[in-house]
Amino acid sequence: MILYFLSLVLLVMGLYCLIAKKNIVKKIIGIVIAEYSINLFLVLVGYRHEGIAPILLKGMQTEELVQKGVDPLPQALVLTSIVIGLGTLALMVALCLRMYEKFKTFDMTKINTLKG
Amino acid sequence: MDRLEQEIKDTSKGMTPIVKTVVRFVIGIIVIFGVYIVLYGHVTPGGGFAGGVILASAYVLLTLAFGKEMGLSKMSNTGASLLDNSGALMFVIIGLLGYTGGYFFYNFLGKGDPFQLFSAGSIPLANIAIGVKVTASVFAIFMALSIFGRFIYKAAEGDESESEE
Amino acid sequence: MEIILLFLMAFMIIGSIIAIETKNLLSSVISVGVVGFSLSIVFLMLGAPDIAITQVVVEILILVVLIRATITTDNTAIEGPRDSFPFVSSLIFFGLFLMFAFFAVQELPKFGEPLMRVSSEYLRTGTEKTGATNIVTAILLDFRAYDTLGEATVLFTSIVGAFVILRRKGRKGKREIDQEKFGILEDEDIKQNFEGF
Amino acid sequence: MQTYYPLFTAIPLAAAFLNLLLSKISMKVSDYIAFLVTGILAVMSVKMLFEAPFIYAVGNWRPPFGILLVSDGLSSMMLVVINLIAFLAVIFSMKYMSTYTAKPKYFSLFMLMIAGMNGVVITGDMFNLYVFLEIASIASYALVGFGTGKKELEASFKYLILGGVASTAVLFGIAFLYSMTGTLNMPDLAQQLEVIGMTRTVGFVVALFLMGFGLKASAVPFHAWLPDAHPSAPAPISAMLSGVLIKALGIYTIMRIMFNIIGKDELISAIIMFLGAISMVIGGLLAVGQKDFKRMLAYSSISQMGYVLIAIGLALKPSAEPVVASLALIGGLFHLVNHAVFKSLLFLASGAVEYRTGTRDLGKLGGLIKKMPVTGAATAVGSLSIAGIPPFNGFWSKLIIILALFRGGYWVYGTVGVVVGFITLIYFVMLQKEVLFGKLPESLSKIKEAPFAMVLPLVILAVLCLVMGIGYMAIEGQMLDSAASALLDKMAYMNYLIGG
Repeated sequence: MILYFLSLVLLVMGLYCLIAKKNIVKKIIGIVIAEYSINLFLVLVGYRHEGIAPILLKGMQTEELVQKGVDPLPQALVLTSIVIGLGTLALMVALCLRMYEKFKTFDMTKINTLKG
Repeated sequence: MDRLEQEIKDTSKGMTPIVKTVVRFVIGIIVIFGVYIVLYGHVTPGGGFAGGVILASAYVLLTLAFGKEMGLSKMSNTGASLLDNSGALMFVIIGLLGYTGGYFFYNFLGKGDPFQLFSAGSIPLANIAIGVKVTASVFAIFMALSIFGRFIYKAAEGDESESEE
Repeated sequence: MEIILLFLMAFMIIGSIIAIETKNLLSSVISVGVVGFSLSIVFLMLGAPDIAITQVVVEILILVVLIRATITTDNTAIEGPRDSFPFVSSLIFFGLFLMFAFFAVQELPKFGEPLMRVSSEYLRTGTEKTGATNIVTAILLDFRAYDTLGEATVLFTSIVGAFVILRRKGRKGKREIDQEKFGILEDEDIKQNFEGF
Repeated sequence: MQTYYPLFTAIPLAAAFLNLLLSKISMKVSDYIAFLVTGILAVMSVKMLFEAPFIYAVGNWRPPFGILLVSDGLSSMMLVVINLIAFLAVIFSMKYMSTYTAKPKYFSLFMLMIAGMNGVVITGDMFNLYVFLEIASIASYALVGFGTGKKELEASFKYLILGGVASTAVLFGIAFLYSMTGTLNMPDLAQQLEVIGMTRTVGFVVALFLMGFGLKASAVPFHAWLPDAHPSAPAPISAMLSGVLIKALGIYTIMRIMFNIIGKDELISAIIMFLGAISMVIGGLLAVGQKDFKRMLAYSSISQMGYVLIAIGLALKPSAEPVVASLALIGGLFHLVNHAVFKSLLFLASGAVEYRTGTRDLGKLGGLIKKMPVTGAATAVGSLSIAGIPPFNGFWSKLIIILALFRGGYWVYGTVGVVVGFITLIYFVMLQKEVLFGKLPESLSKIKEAPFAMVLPLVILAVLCLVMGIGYMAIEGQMLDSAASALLDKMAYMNYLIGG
């Protein structure tokens, strides 16, 4: 339980960084941390005590894998989610660089021209 | 090899000769490892995505060590985007080929024996498609970002900065 | 096992606190790297070698990109007093969130004992049905290949998006637009308007 | 049609990839690809209206193991809305986007966005929904920043930040659900949650989903990004974002999850109704003072989505009479369709005006009805519809929602609905006065009617406004009824697991 909770703490820290920090790069870091937390949570959810990786090795019976293997589905989800995170990050960094070129600063409070 | 030797001695571009020499030896191993990860994704840990990123990071390493001209000489931005598009298209086509079995994304090839390279039907094909796609797109995005990053300071006019695919 | 995991997670939390609070952007980015690499160790311990590999290589890439982004630009810290209202309100909001989360987490299945209603079937018949011995790949590229198509598309989308954002000129110059709108080529204007069909 | 259900995402995806490949050869080809593909999708989606509900197992994997696609009344309705508006927006873009560079990339992103929305609407799998939600969102972030001006970039960044929060919240919700039930399949989830009941964890998940999808739908406490993002995008994209995207990613997902998976609940109903009410009021009040054509429309979107949310909330109330619930739901769905039509009409009209005059500042416009009669007339029809003037469609949907609220005993919310209706009327009269009538500024004396490719979608949408208003019973009764009954019948949805 405490492990689940700690990953939620990590999420909250990421979101805090995302919302409260003024620096654009810090905001990106916030999103990256939030993504770590969700990936961590998913993998934790799929773990089993004394579990083995969900890969059938040579000479291993399927029954052994069923008995001991950790949940493979969250792992597939996490792989997808890592890629999505990478995509978001690429777009964010591109936006961030472009904004730096236009505004000559990373400070969100100075960039603020729109009223919201 | 002559050109590579020259590149290594040329201190105006990229990092120090030590880094360049090490990179020269390591790069082949990284590429082979990446290809292995892509091809054997259905048997061992790894797969198209991880392998693709490894392959792309070989290019990234080359670019960091030798300067962007070296990286671009191996794969131009246009080539990268072509590969990117065709990798993605290939994956959709694999999905559509499933209609030969009656369903979208039906595994239309024979299963084969487990633990072999040519087994698991369309999975290795899909791995290759994704590997190509990821390599190209990660390389393209790295090039675009790093070239653009430099141009913020230089603000010089150059055709690379066009970052049009 | 759980002790080591707890230790690593505490390490990650400390790393992210440093990443969030430090003034220097470069140290901040490197602290994120620390968190990411610890994460991949955690993945390895939790029986997820596939993700561990991916996490390591993606982490390297994220670091390279982020360092590139920050190192070529102005690296000075953004000073100025912290606005107290958003700070306090976000603390309250996140405090409440964590409180609810704490209760919500209690009712989940215990750590180490997942339900695996659907997934045990993957483990049992995955190799037989798809021919792949790596069950994660079997799920990724066969059972849920449609998701993976989406995943590849997300990457594609963000690459195209990044190129779009980074392109040198967003709109055409005023002269080009005027030419098109008010027509130096007055006669062809009508022709052009119907051309799209 | 059943066999080809996945093509709703496969075609636009393949077209998006192919488009960039072929545009290396010729720039012109991307226009035709986009036109053709969205045209085909529009025809396919209309055909879907006449299909009975069915399920499709991707890769022929039995439902809880593979990904399930579900077609029922609601998803057919959403498909029609998405693909028709997208088709018209593409026609509009052909001419409009010539003022921007990189047109092939624009069309690629456009088609990726359509693919994402179609994917969200047709799927029956939680994680698949998340993936396609991300495709649509990421494409829309890039499209908002398409002009790469200062304002566009800033709006896009804000949108991305809040969108990132939304995605994280949604994915955490999905992870919690998976941990609780061990499945991702939506009908299966519905069955499992029926057994578990409303525990604290389910409540937490609902909170996460309301936050995540509420951000996408831009309900009021989460609305900060919309008034920046929607006006900054190119006009056809504004039309897509306001007209379709917030509905497909926000409202549709809320409806699907709350009705078909979580089930009716008093508290959720109260929360959604409250969110709807404050969205209505705050969006309406903020719209009144706006000086920017598109910004006013964006605030009005928040306000109009409030109507839909409040109707959904009422229908979610377990103790509401079935008649009231279905009346509210039909009203809400009707308003959703109507809003898609008239808001995209208005945004496209604002694009046509901007294309000719070069400004969106209401102070600098005026008297355009003489110079641009067709655009002007279409704008007038659109604003009369949204303000709820009788023969047009907006009147009927608002009337149904308000009637349902009064019949359900919600006098306060009903009155709020009427008052906000008047506020809407006020600011759209103001808009008409500033743009269409009044004195024509000197600087605009030389402008002429917008090009044909821009006028045609406007005319089609304006005609739709009128037709849907007059022929509500004939045209839409069937579509809305089946959509509403798909939502209200949770049992039927759960039975999709076994192929019913």
